[in-house]
Amino acid sequence: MTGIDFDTAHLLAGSLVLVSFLELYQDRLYALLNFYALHALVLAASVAWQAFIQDAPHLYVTAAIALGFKAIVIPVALHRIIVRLGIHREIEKVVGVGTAMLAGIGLVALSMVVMLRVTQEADPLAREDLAFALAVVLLGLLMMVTRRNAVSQVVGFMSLENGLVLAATGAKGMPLVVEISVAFSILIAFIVIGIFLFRIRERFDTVDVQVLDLFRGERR
Amino acid sequence: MTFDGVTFNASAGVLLIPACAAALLAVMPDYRVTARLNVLATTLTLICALSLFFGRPQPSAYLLVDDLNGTFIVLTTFVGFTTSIFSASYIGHELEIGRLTPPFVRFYHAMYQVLMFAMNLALIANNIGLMWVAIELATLTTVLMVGIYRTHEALEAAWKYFILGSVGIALALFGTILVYMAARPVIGEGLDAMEWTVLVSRAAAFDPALLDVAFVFLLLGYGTKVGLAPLHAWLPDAHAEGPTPISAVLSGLLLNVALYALLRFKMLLAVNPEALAPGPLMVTLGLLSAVFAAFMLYRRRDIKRLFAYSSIEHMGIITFAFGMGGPLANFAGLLHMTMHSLTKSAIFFAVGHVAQVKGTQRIADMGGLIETHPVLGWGLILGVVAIAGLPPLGIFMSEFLVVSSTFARAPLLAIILVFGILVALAGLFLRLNSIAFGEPRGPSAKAEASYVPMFTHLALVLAAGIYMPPALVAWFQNVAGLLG
Amino acid sequence: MALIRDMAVQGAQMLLVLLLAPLFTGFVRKVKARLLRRQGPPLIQPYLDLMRLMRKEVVLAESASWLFRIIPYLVFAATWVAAALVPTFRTDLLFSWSADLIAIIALLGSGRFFLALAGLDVGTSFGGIGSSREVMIASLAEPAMIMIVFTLALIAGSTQLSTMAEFMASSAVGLRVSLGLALIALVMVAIAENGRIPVDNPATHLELTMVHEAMVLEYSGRHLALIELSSWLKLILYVSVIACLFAPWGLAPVGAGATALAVGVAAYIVKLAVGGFLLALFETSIAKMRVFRVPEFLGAALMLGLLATLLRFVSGSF
Amino acid sequence: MTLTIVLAGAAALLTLGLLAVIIGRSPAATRFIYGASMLISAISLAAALAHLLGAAAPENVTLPVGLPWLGAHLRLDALSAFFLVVVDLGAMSASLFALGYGEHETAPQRVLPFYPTFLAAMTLVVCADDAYTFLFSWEFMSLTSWALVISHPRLPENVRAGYVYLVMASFGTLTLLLAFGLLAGPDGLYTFAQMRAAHPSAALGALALMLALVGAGSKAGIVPLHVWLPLAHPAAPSHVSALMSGVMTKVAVYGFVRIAFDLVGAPVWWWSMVVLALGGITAVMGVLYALMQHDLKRLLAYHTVENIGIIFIGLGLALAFEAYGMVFAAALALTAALLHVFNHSLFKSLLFFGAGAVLTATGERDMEHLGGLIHRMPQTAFVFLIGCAAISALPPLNGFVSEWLTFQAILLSPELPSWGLKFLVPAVGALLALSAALAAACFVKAYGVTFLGRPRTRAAEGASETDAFSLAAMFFLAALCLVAGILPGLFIDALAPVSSALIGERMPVQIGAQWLAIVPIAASRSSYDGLLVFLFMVISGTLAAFAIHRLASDRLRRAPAWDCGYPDASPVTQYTAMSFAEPIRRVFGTVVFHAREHVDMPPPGDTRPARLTVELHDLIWEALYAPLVVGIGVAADRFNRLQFLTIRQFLTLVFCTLVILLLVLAIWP
Repeated sequence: MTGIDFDTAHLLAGSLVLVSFLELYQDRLYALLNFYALHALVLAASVAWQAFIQDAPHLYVTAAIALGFKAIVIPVALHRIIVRLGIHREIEKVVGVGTAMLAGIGLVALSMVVMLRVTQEADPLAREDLAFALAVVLLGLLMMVTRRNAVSQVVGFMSLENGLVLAATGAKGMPLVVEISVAFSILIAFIVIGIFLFRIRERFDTVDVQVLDLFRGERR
Repeated sequence: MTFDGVTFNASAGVLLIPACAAALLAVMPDYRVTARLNVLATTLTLICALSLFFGRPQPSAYLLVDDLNGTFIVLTTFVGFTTSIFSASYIGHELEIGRLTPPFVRFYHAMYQVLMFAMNLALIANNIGLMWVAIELATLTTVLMVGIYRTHEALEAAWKYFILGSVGIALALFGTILVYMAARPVIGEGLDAMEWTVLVSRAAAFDPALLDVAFVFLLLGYGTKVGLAPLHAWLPDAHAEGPTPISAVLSGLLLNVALYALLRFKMLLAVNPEALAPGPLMVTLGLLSAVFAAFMLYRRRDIKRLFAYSSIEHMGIITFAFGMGGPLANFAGLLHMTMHSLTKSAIFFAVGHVAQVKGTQRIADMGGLIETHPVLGWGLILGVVAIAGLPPLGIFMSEFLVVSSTFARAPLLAIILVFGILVALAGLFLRLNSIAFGEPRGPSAKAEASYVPMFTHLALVLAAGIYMPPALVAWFQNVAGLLG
Repeated sequence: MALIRDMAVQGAQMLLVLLLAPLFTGFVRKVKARLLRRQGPPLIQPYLDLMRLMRKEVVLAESASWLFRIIPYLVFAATWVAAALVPTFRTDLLFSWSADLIAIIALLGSGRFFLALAGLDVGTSFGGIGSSREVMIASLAEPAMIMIVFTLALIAGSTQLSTMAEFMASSAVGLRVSLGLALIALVMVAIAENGRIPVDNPATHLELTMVHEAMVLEYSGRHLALIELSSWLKLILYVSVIACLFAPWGLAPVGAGATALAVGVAAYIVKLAVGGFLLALFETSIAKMRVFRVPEFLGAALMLGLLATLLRFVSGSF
Repeated sequence: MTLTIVLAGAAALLTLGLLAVIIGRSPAATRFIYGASMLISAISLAAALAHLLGAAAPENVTLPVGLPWLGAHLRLDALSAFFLVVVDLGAMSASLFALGYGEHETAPQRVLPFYPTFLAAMTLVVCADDAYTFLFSWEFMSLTSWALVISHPRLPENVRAGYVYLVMASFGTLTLLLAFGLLAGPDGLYTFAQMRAAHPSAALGALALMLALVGAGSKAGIVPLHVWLPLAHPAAPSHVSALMSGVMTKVAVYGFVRIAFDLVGAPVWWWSMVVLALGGITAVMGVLYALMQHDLKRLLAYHTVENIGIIFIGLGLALAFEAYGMVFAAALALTAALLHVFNHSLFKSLLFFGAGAVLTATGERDMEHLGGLIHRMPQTAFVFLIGCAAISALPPLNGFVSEWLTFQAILLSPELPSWGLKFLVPAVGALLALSAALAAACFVKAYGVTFLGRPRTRAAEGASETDAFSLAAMFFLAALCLVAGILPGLFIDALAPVSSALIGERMPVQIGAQWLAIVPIAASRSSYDGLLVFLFMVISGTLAAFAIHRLASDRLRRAPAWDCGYPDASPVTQYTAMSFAEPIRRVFGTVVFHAREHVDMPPPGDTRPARLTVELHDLIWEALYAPLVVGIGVAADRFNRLQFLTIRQFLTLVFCTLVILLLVLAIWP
């Protein structure tokens, strides 16, 4: 594991966390989608680089799926959904940007402490990847928690899945089964979300989760 | 029929039959035929599962049948079989009153078989990744089934179930990856670093700190699927809004499958002496859910949501039992899992009939069930008596073992648990009074569905409460030893 | 030979008590009249009353049941058996071991129980007033009596009345605070149980005050005679209990000859006279209490009894 | 051998219950079920009596059911044989009574299946020899009696009574479960033999005893935990309330005696103080509550609480004496308590049967609507009178014997060295005496207002005598009360094996001592001969009657009762249950029940009637249970808000849990 390989992998994983932060910052839907595409792009690059370092050909497949699906197809589809739903101008943040950022930093610090302290023996690259992956997962969760709009929640969830893909690739030699399953989940997630969004749209002519909440069971 | 030939088919059969049945059902138009086919498929799966009892196949790279999942496979297929009989008449009635259109019924039956496939796969998967995929598939099918009625609440419940389920599953995947990370330096890369048989044999050498972190993620991930307290939000609404057979399968089986996954990982950690995570974590979450759900029973207005919270409470008690550990408590936990799934599905069968007979699920609009429908009324009472943990039925034995073995070691915990059980019993019977007794309220149509599944379950639980077959006891005790 | 003599003594005791009861009441009425500077009815007036009542016809209320007609015999039997077991002139009577002091109190209790039922049987409000007040008084008097019995039993080491009397007669008893308390409590309970002045006026039929009379308002003729006789018997029983416990001098021992028995009877009659005089004196010197002051009166008796028992429990010397 | 008969009987009863589910609706079912249960309990009674009187060695049986690796251990020793006699005697008489009473049952199919199972459950509780079988049959007994209490679910108060009963019963069972958990230890030595061998430490034994006192006490009806009893017992059909009051509370006493005297080992002196104090308070509070009632069956149920208090006083004394090694006194106190168990099961069942007969004859339970029943139901009135006399502890009958023995035990207690007991025992003695006197008052009221006087309503007027079976059951029990009162020596000697088994010592042999008199400790101290007292009363009574018959005139005339000259005194002028208890309420009620009376007197000239309203508070319910219910309600409301959160808030919950756990992992060493 020469220095350069480690540094690049380190750089890519770090930039993935940085993009997650940027996503957290956005409050416009369009900008959010663009940053999500960037997020998927960086992920694809990182996976590809991992494939190159570990010379594990199957990782290239994952990188391709990540690039093709997540970076291109899903943002475009979501883009079209937003246009049809006509919600592109809405601003919907629950928590102020400042607090979200502070929370994000806290989470990253927490994941660093937890992961690095725990994985002493494992090789440095895997440790780094896991730490960054946990950070991305926590940031994804934070994004889901601080958003009202169903689409942004889904984007938060997908960036969380990206963190998982990063973790999976970081674990050297994890059999192909994992890659398929991760991809498998993206596919299902996307289809289901699509169906949901349309049906939700049909039913309540808005996709704001808060309106949805009014119809919780037993409320009336 | 050579043994090895048959047995290999049996474990494969348990998977193949539901898979191809699902495919077949997706295309069959007529409701009459699909309902019968559904029952036929579950019967065949049950037969395969029973044949597993007699000859266990060698664990392969992807499939494994041992003491722990042997019994749960049979339980899952049996409850699946009885629920399919119940759902045949239930869905038929839903079709008549127009709550479901034929295409949706076709979708329902297909999804039902996919769910069976997913659960069976999760139970006998030898590879932790494969198990994760199976549970993820089971969650997605139930999400679609919950949303099948397309009412506002159903969609909201499905959407909530999807979001929380996916977050839970994501955490579980992260936990699985961490377990793989811990296994890799000891076992090396590739498939066998994710196989239960190999993992359990070599777990003593894993890094305990990493295993603890992994268990935290696994507990939160699969704990969401089990419905433990802070992560339970999806369960009541999913039960209340989905069709009743699905609530029965959800409460009876899916919670067990998720808890089974947790047990597998707890067995893993039990082998590693330094790993301490499972005990205190599971005890706190278990107690929290038992007491929290007990209090939630009082203000419930919807009958299915009431029994959903009762499921959360029982899952809390079971997790508490496994958290305490020791042969007695583990045996009690395993027994409680089996008894709870049988009783809760029987209760949901009864609730299904009640909802159809009274035309509503609001407890305020029903009353005097004993007078209008004596058999159904007494069936529901017997179910509630069983779920409250009163004697002749099986759950009393498990609660007896858990409370008495815990009180000697940790008196305060036992007192909190007893408080939870008592508050839950009071809440359950308070609601039962307004449903079963008093002046008959609300419409009372004639219930034409069969009561056979309900009473078979209650008869089994009654039998287990009095006499347990030695083979079953031996398995449970053996597994209780393994669980540490 | 000794058995026949004991049987004779027991029979004599029962007859003596029966005969002296009306005389004692006549004597008390005579002394009270004298103290009020009145002539008063002759001493044998109660005997005359009994004769008169025996001859008169019985007027039964329409709503009276068979129980109403049986109760006079039950009350008389209970009281007579109780009176027969209290040693008057000789201790250790033949059947004294068959019932101790607690049993005697319980016999009186059953007498009161049936009398209260008789009050309720006719279904008029007078019977109700009498029974409910009698029962309230009894609910405080009986525990006080039991406490007194505890004190005496703890001092004498037995609840048998004759053993207690012998112990009291012996020098071993000494002056004890608990005995004093027990005596005062016993006097208060005796007054309450027999319906004497401060608790209930035996001579009046005024609705607001009568307790014992209200219960027997409906009785007439031979039934009333029996009821009156049993209440007189009860009075003499209480006086002889106080006498045999707190003034045991002159009680003839077990195998005593005729002279000792005669001395015993004489002593008993003197004690009765003194007791009757003190009772009359006390009754003329005090006015009747309002009915709802009686619980405090009896509460005091109960507390005294409890204090005496407590002192006995705490240490042997009290 | 006898244990196999008893278990066969229990099995037969269970199958009878199942059979009743099928044939419940057919008319002949009632006669068949009750007849069969009577027969089975008679056989089982004979077996138990043979075992008790023969002082046979304990018999053990292990059945393969119950805990898989343990099996169900069942054992018949002296103690369980005695309580089995009480159970089967009560069951036999209740079934005999039900043969007649059952005919009036509107919904037999809801009572018949549970009645035999209830009897079987009680038999099993008494024979159980390991914690699981004991608690299994204990809670099964509560479950079947709960089903009987709600056999008429249309009435909301029955459903509420059933609910309160089941929750309290489960509380009791869980407390007992904790007690057994303590005795069994972490590795689960659940059989009683193992528990006896374990010899728990003093502190452990104390905690186990207190838990057993709370658990068994709540089922028996010890005061703070008695609230369910006066609700549940009246709601059940009369023969079942007789069983619940007369027999089930005794099974609860058996539970306590088994744990306190057998399993926990050598008692410590201060344990008895708790039992004595609770017993005394229960005795007085029970009878005071009973005095305030005007519903006949509630009055009898509250009165059960008083008698349970007396039994626990006896048990407390026995514990105190055993703690100081005064074995003879302990044997006396225990025998007194057990004799009172037997006596109470007799006369309480008799009284409940009487109340049942009145209920079927008039359809009324409220005493204010009864009266004058002695004319219309003479035999029931006679036998109810014997019951009232027995329960008020009047000499020739059995109530007096057990109370007299308890007093003798109290008189032995000055030798107890501990100061606490020196002050507590006299106070408890005073409470016992007070409760005995108040019991007499209570039953004068019950009998007088119900049977005597003039009928207050048309229903009371229209009453007619009850059927032969009920009368047979009542007369059988009344005869037993008289025999137990007259020949107590027989019954005390029958109890000897029980006290020698539990305490190692027995009361002196009664029969030969002094011509049928009973001698608690020594002839010199005190003795009581029921037979002689009874004979004396009979002789003096007949003597008086003979003299009167000979000397006095026998003329008799009927005339209207004297009511101050008012022409037609309507029945309303009679004393009612509330007015009869007014003096005692004025004495005790203001303190114990915050009793207040509000008189609304119309102004002169206004013709409307004056109204007197009496306001009674059940302080125990208001101080202990109402706040608990409100507390749970508030907690439920607060928790309920968690149901209506948005998805985002639920996600925050999951998120916070994850973060907290990660923090714990980060900080944890």
